[in-house]
Amino acid sequence: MSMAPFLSVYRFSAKIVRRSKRTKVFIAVSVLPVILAVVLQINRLASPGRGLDGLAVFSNVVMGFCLQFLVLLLSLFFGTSITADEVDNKTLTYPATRPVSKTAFILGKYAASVSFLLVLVLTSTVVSFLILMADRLSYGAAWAFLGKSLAALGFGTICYTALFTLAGTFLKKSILFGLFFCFGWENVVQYFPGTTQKFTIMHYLKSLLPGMEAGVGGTEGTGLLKFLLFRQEPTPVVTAVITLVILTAVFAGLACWVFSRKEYLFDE
Amino acid sequence: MAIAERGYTHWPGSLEGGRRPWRVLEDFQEMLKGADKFLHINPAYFQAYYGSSFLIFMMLMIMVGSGSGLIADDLRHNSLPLYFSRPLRKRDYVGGKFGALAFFLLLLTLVPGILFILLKLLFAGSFAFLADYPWLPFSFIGWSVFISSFFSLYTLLLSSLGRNRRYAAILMVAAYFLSDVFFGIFYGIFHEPAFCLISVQMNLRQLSAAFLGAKPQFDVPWIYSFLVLSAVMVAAVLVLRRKIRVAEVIR
Amino acid sequence: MNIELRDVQFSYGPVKALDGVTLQIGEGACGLLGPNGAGKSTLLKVLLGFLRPDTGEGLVLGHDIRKDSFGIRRVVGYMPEDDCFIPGLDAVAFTALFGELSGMPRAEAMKRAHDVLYYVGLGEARYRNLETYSAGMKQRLKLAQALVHDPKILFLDEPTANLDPQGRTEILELIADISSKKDIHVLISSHILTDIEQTCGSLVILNKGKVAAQGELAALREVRFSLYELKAKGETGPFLEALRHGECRVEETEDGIIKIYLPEAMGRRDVFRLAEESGIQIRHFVKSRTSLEDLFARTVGVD
Amino acid sequence: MIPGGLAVRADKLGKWYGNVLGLSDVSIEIRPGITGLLGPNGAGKSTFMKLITGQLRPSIGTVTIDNQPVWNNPEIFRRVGFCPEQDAFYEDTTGREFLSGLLGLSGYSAAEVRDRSDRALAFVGLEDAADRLIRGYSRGMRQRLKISQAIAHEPDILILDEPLNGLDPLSKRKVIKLIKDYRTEGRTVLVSSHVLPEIEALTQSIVLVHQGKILAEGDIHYIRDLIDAHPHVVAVKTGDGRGLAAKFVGEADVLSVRFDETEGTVLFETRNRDRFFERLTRLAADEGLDVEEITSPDDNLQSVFDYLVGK
Repeated sequence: MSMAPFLSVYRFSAKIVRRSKRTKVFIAVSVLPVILAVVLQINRLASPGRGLDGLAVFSNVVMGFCLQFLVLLLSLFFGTSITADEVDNKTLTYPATRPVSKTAFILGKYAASVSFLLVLVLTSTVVSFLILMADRLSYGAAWAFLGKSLAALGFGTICYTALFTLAGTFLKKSILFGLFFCFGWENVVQYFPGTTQKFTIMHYLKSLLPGMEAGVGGTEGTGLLKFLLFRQEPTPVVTAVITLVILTAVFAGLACWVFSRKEYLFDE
Repeated sequence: MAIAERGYTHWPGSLEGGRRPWRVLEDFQEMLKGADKFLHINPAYFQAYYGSSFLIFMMLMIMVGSGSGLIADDLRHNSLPLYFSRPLRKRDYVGGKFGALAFFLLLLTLVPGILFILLKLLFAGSFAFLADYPWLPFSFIGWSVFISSFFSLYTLLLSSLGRNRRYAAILMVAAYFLSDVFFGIFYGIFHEPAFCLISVQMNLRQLSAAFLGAKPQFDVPWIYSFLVLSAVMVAAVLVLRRKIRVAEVIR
Repeated sequence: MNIELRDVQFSYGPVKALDGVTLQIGEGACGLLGPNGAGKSTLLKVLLGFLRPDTGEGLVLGHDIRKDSFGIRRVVGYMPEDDCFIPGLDAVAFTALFGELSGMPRAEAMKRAHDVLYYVGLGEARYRNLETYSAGMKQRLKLAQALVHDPKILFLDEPTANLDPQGRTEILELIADISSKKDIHVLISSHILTDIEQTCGSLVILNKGKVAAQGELAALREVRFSLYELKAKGETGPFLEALRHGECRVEETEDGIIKIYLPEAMGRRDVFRLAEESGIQIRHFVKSRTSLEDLFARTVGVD
Repeated sequence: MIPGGLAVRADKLGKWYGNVLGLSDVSIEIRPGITGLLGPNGAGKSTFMKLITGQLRPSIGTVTIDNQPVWNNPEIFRRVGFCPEQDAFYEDTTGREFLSGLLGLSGYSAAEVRDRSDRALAFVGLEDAADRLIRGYSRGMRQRLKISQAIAHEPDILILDEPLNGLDPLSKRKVIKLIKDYRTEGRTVLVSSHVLPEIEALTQSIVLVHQGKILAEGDIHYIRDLIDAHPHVVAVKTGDGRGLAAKFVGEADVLSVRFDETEGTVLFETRNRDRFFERLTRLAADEGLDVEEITSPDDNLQSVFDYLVGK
């Protein structure tokens, strides 16, 4: 397969993603961690006696907001939009009657969405890190943590978007499925003991982060079924990365497979 | 002093046949151990039910599933002119949509409450329960109505923001969890209970505790939570009045 | 007069959609013509009280459009232009819903829904989910919901859009039937000129928010004696050349119709003579009344 | 690439949705020139359009363009332009962005994309509005933009689904002219429409679809002539109707003569129009008859249609 169709889809959908009004709302949501960081930092500087550790605050923001909320939300909306928007708005006909294979179409749009989301999420994480750690930028361990956080957020975006792209290709109520999955399944099952937690993507993402002990980042979840808060039993990093890559490939591959086989009828 | 044998050791247990496939279920068994209190109905039971985040999550799913399209679908399919070419006011239209959603939400709130009371009366065989807690029916009815109204208006507000129900659904969940996540972060850092006022969920739980006579989780007067939630409802009404226009600017 | 408007103005922000519209519409069916964006839909919305005019006043069957929009909505059936339906309902439930919203008792609305659905030709399909309806069926459904509460006036916005030829004829026959026999007055906004020609007795032409012409259709289509339209079979080149040589003005339209403006000196016979000499057959020959399209192009001022 | 000469061919083509029939046993070849596709709603017109543009997979049979299958064969779309029926766009882009984005999907270089989108916009007369958001376009502009995206890559086969829907007469004239202008030699244009006079204004060559089958194809007059069992009626208005009638009753092709006293016309029923009109033209010129009007009440697509679908 030549790269040209893929790239042209990529360019085209990147423009449409940037143009959409809804995108602006999601950009606003992604800026929230930065605002949060500014507020907290001002507060910290104003009352130095309270001993708030910038790194602790940062890890709270990453775990509580970016990973368990922002990434899920953005991937869910942009992932399902890849096909559902074209079908709902009946615009699928235009790309479908161009010399672009359906695989290239899905992968191009997927890549456009993912790269846009990565820019959003990673930029806002890095900026909040810089703000919160402004006074201790030489602290090496902090940079290591930042690196691992970015990896977790990045893999999360890539993997979840692939999953929801797949969901969008064949589920009519893909959003409902996605919300159940994100805030019902992922948010709860990741705290289950033993093997069960390995059935969530979040488990592998958290395995990328260092020393996640019981409850860190947990209490600011939904608080749902609190008695279930058991400790995480991390998977080795290499295994986690391999699992995430495989999952992403499987989801994206299935999405392409479903999309090139399915006929999309607009309700006429 | 005993010296442990080094190297290979025997295993003292006995084998019971392969059970590996059921490992997952075993995990669940562990979790459900709290369920034996199930039929122990008393005010605390009501407090637990109405204040549980599980109930709120289920309500949220109903809102996403059947509420997100209420107005967004009408906007998408241009049905508003059909409604308003009838002798119908905006408030009739909104009222109808509100009623439809509130009905489903009351199924989750009011109906179980009534069932609990009936079960209790049935098993106890006397009305002593009601005599002991005469305020209880009023409390849970009042609370059911309040929370259902709040969520209905909240849903209608977000559903009227666009023609896309998926977008409305995402917004509904996003706004809800966002407020909660923010609360979690701020509270986790500052340990200041007043932050519970920024979380929709915490406000609801504070208020449910106040309605059902339990001790609120945070030491913040319930009236503030009430004011915050009421403000959201008022804002919803104002936005709905602006958003539901019969005639749009034609191309 | 059923509808009277005096100097009605309406603007969307800086855009003047209606600019001093004064008109009277009487009995029977009246056509509302005009290019897209001339203000037809806005006019209907003003008449329904959806939009409040900036200045001017109007009456619909004696109800003031500013003060009594509820009174209007009780006696008016409105068929909007856009595709509209409620997903998940079947046609009976849909139609009955709008009957109820108009104030009919539930059982009556249900009964009535079946009747009007049969009337518009959806009898067989009335229990099907609306999402499976074709564009033409949705069009009929919109007409059904406009009729369900037995209105005195119907406002139809592009009633034949999306219909196939048979469906179009049927709907036009229905409209003609309603307006001539059932004592319901009809205001049809359309840009398919032949629709208006077939159904309407009177006509209002709007252009750029102003009334460009109004009156009885017959009076508006004045007769021009010297203009003929013909269709010919054979090699028409020499024939047209001969006509031009005889100082006729000749026009050919896209659909193969030849228009001839005969000078005083020439008669019909000369046309046939030239045709025979050029070896072609004349298969269609009519004295042209000003067609609605010409009238339209003339009043709207573009061609 | 050699322009022109590509045929769209369907062979025993059938399509079902579940157990609902969409199209059944259609074999047809659409050749260069303009072809009109006609049929009532639900007849299978839309299904056919979607099958030949690869949006649906045939349940049975094949559909090919230039002998290549269409389903999941994106390469074919270098030579096919499609203008869909639905009024759908990426509303938040400008006309130019929409067009150049789609041209990009066709694989042109940046310079060529710019060049072609400029030309296509000029062709449909949207140069001035090209940098406005599509959201703010009028119906006519939207329709013309749709057509421009179908022709921007200069396809050999242009397929237009209801291109005149929802347009006022003036915009309609513009679009008809556009379509006719595009029909340069050798190109294939397929147009569907509900409104018969529109098709008549565009082409004489039609395909009639009904109940999922092709009912007739060919020249509208040719089709008309084929229907022998259904003679033609010609109405002639003249001062001396009976005198005219007397000249025709001896002719073998005239089946009946009727007089309409109120209209002052004579209605001839004939089996052979060529002979009839030839004679009529001669009589009107030579023999002192004052023929005021000649009309054929059923010489239009509507009557062909009514007749064939058995109304």
